[in-house]
Amino acid sequence: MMDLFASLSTGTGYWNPLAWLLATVVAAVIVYLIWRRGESGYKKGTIQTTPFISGNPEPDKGMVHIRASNLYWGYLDALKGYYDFIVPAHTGIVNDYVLWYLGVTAALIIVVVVFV
Amino acid sequence: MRMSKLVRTGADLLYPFALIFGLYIILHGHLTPGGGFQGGAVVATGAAIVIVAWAYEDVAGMIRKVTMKAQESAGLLLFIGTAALALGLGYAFFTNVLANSGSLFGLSVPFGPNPGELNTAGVIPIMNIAVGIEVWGGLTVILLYLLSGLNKKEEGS
Amino acid sequence: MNGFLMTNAPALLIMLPLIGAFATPFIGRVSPRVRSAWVLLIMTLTTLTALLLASDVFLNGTQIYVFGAANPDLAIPLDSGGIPIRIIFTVDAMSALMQVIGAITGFAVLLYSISADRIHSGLESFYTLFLLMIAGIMGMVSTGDLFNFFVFLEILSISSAGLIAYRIDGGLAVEAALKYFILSTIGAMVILIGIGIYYGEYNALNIAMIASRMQFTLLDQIALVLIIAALAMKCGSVPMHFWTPDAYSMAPSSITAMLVVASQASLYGLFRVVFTLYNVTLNAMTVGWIIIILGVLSMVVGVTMAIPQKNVKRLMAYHAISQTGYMLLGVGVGLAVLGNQPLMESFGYIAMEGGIFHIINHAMYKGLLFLTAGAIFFRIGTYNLNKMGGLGHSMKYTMIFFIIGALAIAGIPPFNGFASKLMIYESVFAFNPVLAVIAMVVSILTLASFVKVFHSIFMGPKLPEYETVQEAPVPMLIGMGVLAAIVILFGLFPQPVVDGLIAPAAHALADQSGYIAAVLGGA
Amino acid sequence: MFWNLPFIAVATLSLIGLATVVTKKNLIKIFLGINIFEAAVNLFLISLGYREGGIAPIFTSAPSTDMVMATPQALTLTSIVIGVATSALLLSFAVIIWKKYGTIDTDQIRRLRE
Repeated sequence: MMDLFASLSTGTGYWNPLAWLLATVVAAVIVYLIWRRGESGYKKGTIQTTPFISGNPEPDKGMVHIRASNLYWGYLDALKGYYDFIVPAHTGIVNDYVLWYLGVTAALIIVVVVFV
Repeated sequence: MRMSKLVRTGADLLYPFALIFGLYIILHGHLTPGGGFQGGAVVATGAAIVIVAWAYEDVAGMIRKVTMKAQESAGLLLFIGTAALALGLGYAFFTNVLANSGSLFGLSVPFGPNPGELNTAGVIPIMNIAVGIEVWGGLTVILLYLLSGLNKKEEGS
Repeated sequence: MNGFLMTNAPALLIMLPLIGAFATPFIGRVSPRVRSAWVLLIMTLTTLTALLLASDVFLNGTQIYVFGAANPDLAIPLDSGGIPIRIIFTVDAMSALMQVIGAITGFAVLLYSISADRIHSGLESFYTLFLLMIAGIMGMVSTGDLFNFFVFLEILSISSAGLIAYRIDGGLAVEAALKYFILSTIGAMVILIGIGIYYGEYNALNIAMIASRMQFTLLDQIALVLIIAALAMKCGSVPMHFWTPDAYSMAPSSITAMLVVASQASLYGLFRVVFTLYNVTLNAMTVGWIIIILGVLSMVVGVTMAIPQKNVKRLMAYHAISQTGYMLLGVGVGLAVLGNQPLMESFGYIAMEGGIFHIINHAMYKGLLFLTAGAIFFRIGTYNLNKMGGLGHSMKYTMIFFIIGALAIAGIPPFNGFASKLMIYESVFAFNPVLAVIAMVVSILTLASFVKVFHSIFMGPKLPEYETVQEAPVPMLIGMGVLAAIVILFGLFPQPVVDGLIAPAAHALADQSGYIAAVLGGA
Repeated sequence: MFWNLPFIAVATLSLIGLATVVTKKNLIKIFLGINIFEAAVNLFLISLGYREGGIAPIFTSAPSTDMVMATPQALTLTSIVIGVATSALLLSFAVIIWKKYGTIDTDQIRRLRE
């Protein structure tokens, strides 16, 4: 029977998931200890558990959630040049798809035949 | 969209001949050029002639999709069952168990001057018949589906 | 009985799904319940056969099965002049690994599908095609005959295309299937030209036979490119990936999970051609770098295209492209140093093991992710990320499975994606540090994009429109649970998996003479 | 030169077929292009199987050394059968696309993109 708990050897190093798991458990215990120190006497359904937004009324639930398109706006804006090129390349026209495939095949034939 | 009476009568007359010719090709697949696929295609052509000459609605009651689908599956099951028969008898998958067995289609090939023996192919005729049944059903179903859309707008699928 | 199973396992592996597929239309007439039981029975038997065969192969080495022979072990008929003329299945460790992947994923997907696809009509055809797909995958990964490979590839393509178009969806699914099928038909025909070239040159179709006669002439070079380009297209590597997001996003979710395995079967074909058919006769550096570049392009373009997507399945499909890049990268590095034994020992084998380990990991976690996406669609009826939110309140188990899948794909320990990615990083770093850095950056972007998906689907307050949403049905959860359990197990105990499954597969792939000897006898 | 004629025909037909697929926008024409390409591949296989002076492998009194393995013919037949299935599936896709989109122009069939 092989050793179930062996470390994963990667040629130049090794990694043991169980050691990592142990560290996670220790971290979880510490988190739990900190959490225990918090207020425990709150009651559900009272004003204690409603959101407090500087006294303003709580907005509609649908308004609070940040929708997917609004995430990573900065990232997409920073790489605008790249995305302006790559997104239109996916034209959705099947002729283009076939052309890409045949073009890559042709290019690879040239590469392989030249660099034998 | 029914065609003229001449065409319809011609199609009616041609249909049995297409059927018989196709079945001939299927049944003689192990002896003459052709076989299950070719014969099945010929039979399906007969169906195509009738569907084109008459309207799809006229033919739908005679050549039914459900029957043809069942026929397709039955042909495939017969094919794979014949192949699996060898496993049951202790040979490898697809082994020609009937060849040289002396029974159905399995006569031995005689040597020396002789008039020839036709039924020597073993399971091959059976597989030809299976493929013939399958292609007959399959191609007819395809034709029915493709031609059922003629002259019709928006049909739920 | 046991001996019968052992001997005939490779044939049973395609016979069972085929019989199941062709009998399904008849059995479906009885009642839907009987049909589900029948399909499940067939799939269970197939899975058990695959596991049995795999254990046999890993214990006793390569198995061959000769179709139509009196004795399934008789590869070369006595009167054929030393040429294996029959169709031969050659199941070595790599094939066995792929069979296990196909069988386990197929089984989990079927459990899920019986519950999820209940609402559709025409389920007889659905399960017929599903089982044909299983037969196609099994045949592709076990066959030792090139033309047979083409036939199973076409079976797989046709059944996949039918299944992609299954939910017509206002024509969108048909559009996706059409694009997939036009490309894959042309690809398959191009592969057939390559096979024809081999036949014309070497008068053989058997992989082992061609490999033993391989010269690497000009025609062989052209055939090599024709085949690897077509198979790279089929496994969705950039810049031939365009069909992938369309097909993956429009297919029913259960089928998408199977399409992942189907594209990995093409990947297997690519590796088989490069390593077994050519091995050291080709210019390993050039072809290795071609595969590496395809892999790097797939990784980068896949992940960057994934980030702005709004359809959750499209996003995951781009991630599938990106993860395929890792496999191509790992195995490409192994190929680039093939023939150089010291380098092979120091990092080549590890890179190949990482790439191959990533194949099985990817099938598991990507299958899991697609199934969670399908479960969410099953309950709320949309894939649009902009319309989702707050589902963590009502679909807790689905959320947990999603987290497991997302962390695994992003390479976070202790899930399986980390183990294979670590192997790829470290071995690729030894080969070329730049590639390793790119791989890590792609991994970070993957995590970023899944954080976005997780936030949009599950986080936030319970939205009013999803007030009545319930947890996914239990059979769907079981299907996801099977895959999630494997993800965690492989992550916690990576080394036994690598020792037991992956390393034999990698060595079997690199060992051309062993493959030839298994079929032709002698070395 | 003369014996290369089939292969020249194969190359020409392949190019015609692929050019049709790439340049034509009509789905039916694209399918015809695919069919032409398939025909080219089938012609390629069948020309590979030609051996000068060979005879069909049928049980006769002919010398068995001159008999030719029928493998390329079997491959071609299989390939034709697959081609029929392929064409049927593609055409049925075109029928549904026509019903749902009202067009078979590939420039219009691009609701899935990006």
